[in-house]
Amino acid sequence: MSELQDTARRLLDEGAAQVVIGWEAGRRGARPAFVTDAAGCDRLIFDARCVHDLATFLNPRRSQVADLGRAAVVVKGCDAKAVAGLLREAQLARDQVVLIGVRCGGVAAGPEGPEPPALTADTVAARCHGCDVREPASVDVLVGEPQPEPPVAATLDERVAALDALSPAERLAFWTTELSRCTQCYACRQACPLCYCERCVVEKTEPQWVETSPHARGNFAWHLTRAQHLAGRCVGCGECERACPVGIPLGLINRKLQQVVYELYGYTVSDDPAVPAPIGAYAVDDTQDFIR
Amino acid sequence: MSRIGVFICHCGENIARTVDCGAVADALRDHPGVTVATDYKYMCSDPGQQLIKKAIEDNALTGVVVCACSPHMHEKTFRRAAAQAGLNPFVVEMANIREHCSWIHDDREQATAKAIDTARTIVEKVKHNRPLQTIRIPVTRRALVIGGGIAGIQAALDIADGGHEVVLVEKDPSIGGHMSQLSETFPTLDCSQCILTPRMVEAYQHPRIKLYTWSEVEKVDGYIGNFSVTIRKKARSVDEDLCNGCGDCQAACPSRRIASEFDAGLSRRTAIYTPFPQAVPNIPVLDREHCTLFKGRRKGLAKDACGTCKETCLKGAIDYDGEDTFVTEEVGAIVVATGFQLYDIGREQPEGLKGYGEYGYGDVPDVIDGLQFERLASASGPAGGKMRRPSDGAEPKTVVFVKCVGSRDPEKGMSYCSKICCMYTAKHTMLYKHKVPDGRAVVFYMDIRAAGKGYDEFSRRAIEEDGAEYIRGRVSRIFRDGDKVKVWGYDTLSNRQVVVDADMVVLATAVRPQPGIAELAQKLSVSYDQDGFLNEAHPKLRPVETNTAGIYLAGACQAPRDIPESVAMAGATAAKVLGLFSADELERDPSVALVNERTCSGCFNCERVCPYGAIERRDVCDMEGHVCGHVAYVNPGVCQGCGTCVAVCPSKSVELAGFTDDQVYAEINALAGW
Amino acid sequence: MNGRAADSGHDRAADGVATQSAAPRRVLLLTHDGLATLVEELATADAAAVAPAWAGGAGRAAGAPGAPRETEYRAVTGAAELAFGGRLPRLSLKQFFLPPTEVLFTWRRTAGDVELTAAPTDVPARVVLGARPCDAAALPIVDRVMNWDYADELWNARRAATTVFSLACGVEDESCFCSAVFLEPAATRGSDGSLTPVDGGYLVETFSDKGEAFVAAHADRFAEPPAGAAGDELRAQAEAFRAAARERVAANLRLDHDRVRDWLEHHFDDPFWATLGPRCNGCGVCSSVCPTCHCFDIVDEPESVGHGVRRRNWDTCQACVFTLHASGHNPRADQNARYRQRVEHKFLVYPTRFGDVLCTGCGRCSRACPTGQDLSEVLAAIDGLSRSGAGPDTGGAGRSHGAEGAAS
Amino acid sequence: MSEAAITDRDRAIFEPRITAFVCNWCTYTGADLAGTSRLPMASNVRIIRLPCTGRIDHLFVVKAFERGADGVIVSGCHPADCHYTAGNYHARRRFGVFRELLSFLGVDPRRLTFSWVSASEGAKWADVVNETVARVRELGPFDTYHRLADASAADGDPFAALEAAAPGAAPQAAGNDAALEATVGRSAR
Repeated sequence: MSELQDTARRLLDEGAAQVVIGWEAGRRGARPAFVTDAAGCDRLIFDARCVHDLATFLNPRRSQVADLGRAAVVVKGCDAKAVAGLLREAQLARDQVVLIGVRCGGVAAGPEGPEPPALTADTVAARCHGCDVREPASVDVLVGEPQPEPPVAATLDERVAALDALSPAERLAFWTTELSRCTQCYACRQACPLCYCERCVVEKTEPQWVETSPHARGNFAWHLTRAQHLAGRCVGCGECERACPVGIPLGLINRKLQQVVYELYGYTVSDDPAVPAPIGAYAVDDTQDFIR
Repeated sequence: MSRIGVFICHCGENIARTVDCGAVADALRDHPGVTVATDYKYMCSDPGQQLIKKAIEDNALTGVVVCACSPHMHEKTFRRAAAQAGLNPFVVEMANIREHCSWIHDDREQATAKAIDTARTIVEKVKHNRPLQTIRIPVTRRALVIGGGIAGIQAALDIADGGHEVVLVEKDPSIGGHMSQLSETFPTLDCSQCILTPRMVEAYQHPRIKLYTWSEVEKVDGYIGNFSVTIRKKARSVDEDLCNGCGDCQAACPSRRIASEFDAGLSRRTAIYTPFPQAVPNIPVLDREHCTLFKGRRKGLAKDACGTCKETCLKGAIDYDGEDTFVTEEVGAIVVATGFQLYDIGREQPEGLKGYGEYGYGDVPDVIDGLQFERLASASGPAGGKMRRPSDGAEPKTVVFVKCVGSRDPEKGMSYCSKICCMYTAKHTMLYKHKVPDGRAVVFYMDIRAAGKGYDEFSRRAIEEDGAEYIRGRVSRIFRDGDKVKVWGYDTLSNRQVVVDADMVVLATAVRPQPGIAELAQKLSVSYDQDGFLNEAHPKLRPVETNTAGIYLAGACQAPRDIPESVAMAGATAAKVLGLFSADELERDPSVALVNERTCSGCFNCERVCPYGAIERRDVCDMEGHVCGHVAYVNPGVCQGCGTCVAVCPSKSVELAGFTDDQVYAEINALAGW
Repeated sequence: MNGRAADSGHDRAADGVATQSAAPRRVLLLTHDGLATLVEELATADAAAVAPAWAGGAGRAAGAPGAPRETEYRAVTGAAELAFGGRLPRLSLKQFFLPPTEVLFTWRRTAGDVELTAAPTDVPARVVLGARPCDAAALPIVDRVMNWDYADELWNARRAATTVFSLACGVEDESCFCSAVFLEPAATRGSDGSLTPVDGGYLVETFSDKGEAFVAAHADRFAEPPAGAAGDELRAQAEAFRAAARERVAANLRLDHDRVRDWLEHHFDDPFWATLGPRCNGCGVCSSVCPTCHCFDIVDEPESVGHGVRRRNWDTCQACVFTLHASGHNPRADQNARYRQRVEHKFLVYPTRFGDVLCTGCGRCSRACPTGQDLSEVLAAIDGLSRSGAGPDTGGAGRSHGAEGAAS
Repeated sequence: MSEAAITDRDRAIFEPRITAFVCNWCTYTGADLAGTSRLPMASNVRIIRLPCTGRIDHLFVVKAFERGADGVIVSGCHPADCHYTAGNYHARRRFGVFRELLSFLGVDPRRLTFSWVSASEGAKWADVVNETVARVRELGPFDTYHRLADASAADGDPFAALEAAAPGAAPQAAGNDAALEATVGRSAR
């Protein structure tokens, strides 16, 4: 902890950054913090409650964050993947940001609680299962002790498999029920580190491809589009699902697409910006057994 | 408010037989935004077109839908007609109710229903069609040709003769390329230099050809019609204007032990040199790598170690202090004719190739490659055209020729066929037998590929008249054995091992693209295949064009090519270039992509997928003028209108004119509740 | 003005004294069994019953690990679904009066003419059982907006058709602050009747004709409370429950509304706002879950050529596009301005016009915020700033970001 | 409400509606050839012409279903034949993913046909059309999707939903609890 705070303090003192984006303990639990002075660094924490993907705040369109000046951001492995995504897609230049990597032993499902919960198969976030970047590379500073493997959670894959086992009609019924609750508040989009568009496609009115009315038809169009746009980009941080006020299991859709791009194109989202995304690239011998 | 005219064609009976055209007209008349809907026997006929023109004028139509045959058949016709009536041709669309309806359905009711749907769909589309103007791009009517081999020379001459200036860039001291090294050419056995030299001189003296030898392309900016090319003129150390090519400097130069590139290492040259007597231009270059003076300077000697050539030169043309210089040329088209190199199969192998150490090439002096044999056989060659082997200058009595060395060998070499080896090996055996009538010419081959006019006859002649011994099989090992070169091979026809005690071995090594081709391709944003050959735009229909508009391919940079093919390609590229230069402006179909810079997020998915490199990055500046972001810009001169960028734009900030989201949405919407 | 009718005289006095529960017209007893039967018979009858029920959803419905399952208001068909005494429902009652999306009218174009069909306003009678007092209280607060310069038929029709019985609240957690916005855990504002847990069931009180009518229509399910000591005992239990809750919530937040309003009025450009915006995702979850946020968007959706539907959908001032002009100019340029808008609308703009606040202290926005923005914390900070009389140059300026820093 | 329930509707009167998105250079021309060769085929397909499969957005498919299509065809040039050299390769990747996504959300992939039909394959186009029509006829109308908007004519208002008793309306929200315990198991994170 003090290592993290000292690093933050040093970066601010040296002027390497004007704001450190990390986590603090709020009344209801951990939450993002924006520290602009050395004193404030004491507030910085990192524990199992620090679930937020802070890469979200690097979206160049978040001017209220940019106004704070050059940022140093604390990143877990999954956050580092999101940063790589922003670099890959020219939303950020590497020299614009200082990355403080934290060694991560997994986080809880949510930030709530006065104390970090002990990580068990029941409390650990599903996204931590099979995490391949527990120690973010390509950061400027790496802090914290090496962490143990997180406990094996109820894996998303099992739940995806359960849905795959249903008939299309059953899946349609399942998702109709889930998506009927959607109010198209777009909290999922706003919480996503890679949904950075200047103008989201749902906000394009000529023509209005995606109906903004939260009836099941509009909701299907929205969630199909959100997922398709994230295919091969989603880092699986799970923020969309956590942000959803009506509990739609978006993680299932994202996980499914992660499986698909891996099975079809052998691609897994990398924290190396040099690795190109699968959509926008192609191989002459790509699978096409679905094409007649 | 749209005022659309719908014109239903009977196409005689072709449509009317199965589609109730009257019913279609009635249905469309009630469709929102339709002002007139009429049917007629032959819309494409003159009266039919008159009918449409009159309707446009009488009703001030804002759009026209012709329900008839395929747009591929008559779209141009009707757009032209509409234009004559003062309507923008791009608000005219066709609904295909013949090929896609009347000709494939018998049920009149179903066919008519489908025809109505199709018409409605297109009407809805046309409501969103915008008038478009043909794109005109100014064209700089000058061409750049990269590479001064036979292909480059031919392309340059054809374009220059066509009346346009050509900039010809050659990396070597002289133009001529590989062809100048050859002794005779198949299938006619005429002297290579005799036919090439005049062309070289013609190019050199041509009033419209600007020649840069000892130069390379450094940078290429711009796009079709408007390229700006930076050329690096390597320091020649000899003033091209002062030098008269007397050759005194070469005679005087003390360092004389440098392997001659022109003679493929079989002879020696001086440090200041012209590669060969007929060099064009006949102006030497100073090889600073091997020059005593420059070696000294590199060592940091206080005083120059040599200076003989400068002292010798009466014209004072020698300049030791000249550096590389850069010139920029504005051109409208580029022909790439960088040619090939032979696969150097020696032990040292770059880029992870395995090579063929077992063939002793590079170790055994009497094991040579095809180009070296050309020099041996050439009258202007190191042996004056007499058949002498490199090691001891003795006349080889038995010569083994091995074909497909490195070709058609995915394991160790190239998977492709180098194409020219069958013919030149046959030629080699003939040249040899003509010089050494009592000698043996033994050829190891996999297949004999002699397609081409007079080619098979030629190779048969080598076997039947000149008595070359062809053995079908591979060679496993070649090694020195006393003053002999032992060749272990296998005859797969008689299924036995063959051992030949040869005096000399000639390897037909694979044809490969020039080194540095990848770098050049990147400068030109032209794609290349896994072997490094540059990609043509379409293997059948656009064989000499590339995906970058305005850049064309001639000769062996695209694939192994022999002389006639290279010359033919050169002529083809010239025809393309002259076509492009036939007007000051290039006209292009206006259905190109356009970026909405206000909503573009600058993720550049479009850039990643554009097959034509039409996407450029543009800075966005804040009010103080500081760059605060980047957006995509589509160069309308380069865009071909495929729309792939539109589909990958997450925020739908790219539109493709003629197929906008509005138009497609309207079409889909029109199908609701059919 | 059906809507207003439901607000049976509970408008808080302008003097800023917290609204107390009104005197009940009738006091009855509803046993657990009675409730179960009532729910079932309502389900079979035309009048549907909405009540807090265990939330559906495969997503992160369960909230924090180990936390009790979330609940939602929904039409219930059996007692098993009831989640009385469960957590605060995910969304407020708002959705039953201002649905996330609703049809305003459909249009169909016939040769030369356009035919409009307005959405029906004949809403069938319905009852809400066990509404949280903070949700019930939101209805009369929004009534004012919906009947201010224009009477919103759809809202009013749903209000008129609905009888609301609230359930005395035991207080959810530290984010509750109803007592700081003129309410209390057992507030009866906006309720036609109320339920308060007692041994064996609920003490039922009615406050309006609708409430009266409902208990009359289902008289068999309600019993007169026992006379004498037993009855007093029940009343005592109810009062004890209310008192305990009142005490629990009072600790969470105290506000001087006049001072807060004054500070907001004079600190539009205060640096304080720049300490809140950076954390905000601009997702508007706060508005979605808020019982009093009522902004909507109107869209036309084509169904085919010449045929379509005009709909009204929830909107939020937290979204960038909410104020984006066609020109590209956006008067609320960043999240600082947008978060300020939310606070000012609730605690300055609405109060100035209606002498009240646009907030019932349910705390949903604090609980639902993915980035831990905490309204009660922000209000406390503003209260502190107003107390310290901090001018625009202090109060969080250049200090550590986040309300805490600003408040310290 | 399951699709099976709906497809009980008498198939004899069900004529599938298929929307086809095809590229201009190969499939559209192939369809022209089918015409000039007078190859009879089902009349249930409506063609929308685009320059290249690379231009075809997943939203086209979604909108087609929204507007009443029972099936969709996406067809273009064979690999290496693309008029624009790579548009079909990019489309192949995007639709490779989107097909899986649709299927995961419950759209039966048999309602989608992807095909390469070259300008010389008029007969193949006829086959693609006839097979797709037959397959979709077998699956029945896609009313479950077409009705999604009415489904929440409920408008998120459970009362209305009770009346409409339409699929997906809020009252069924509890439904997924059961569905979930049964299928997806543990409560999600």
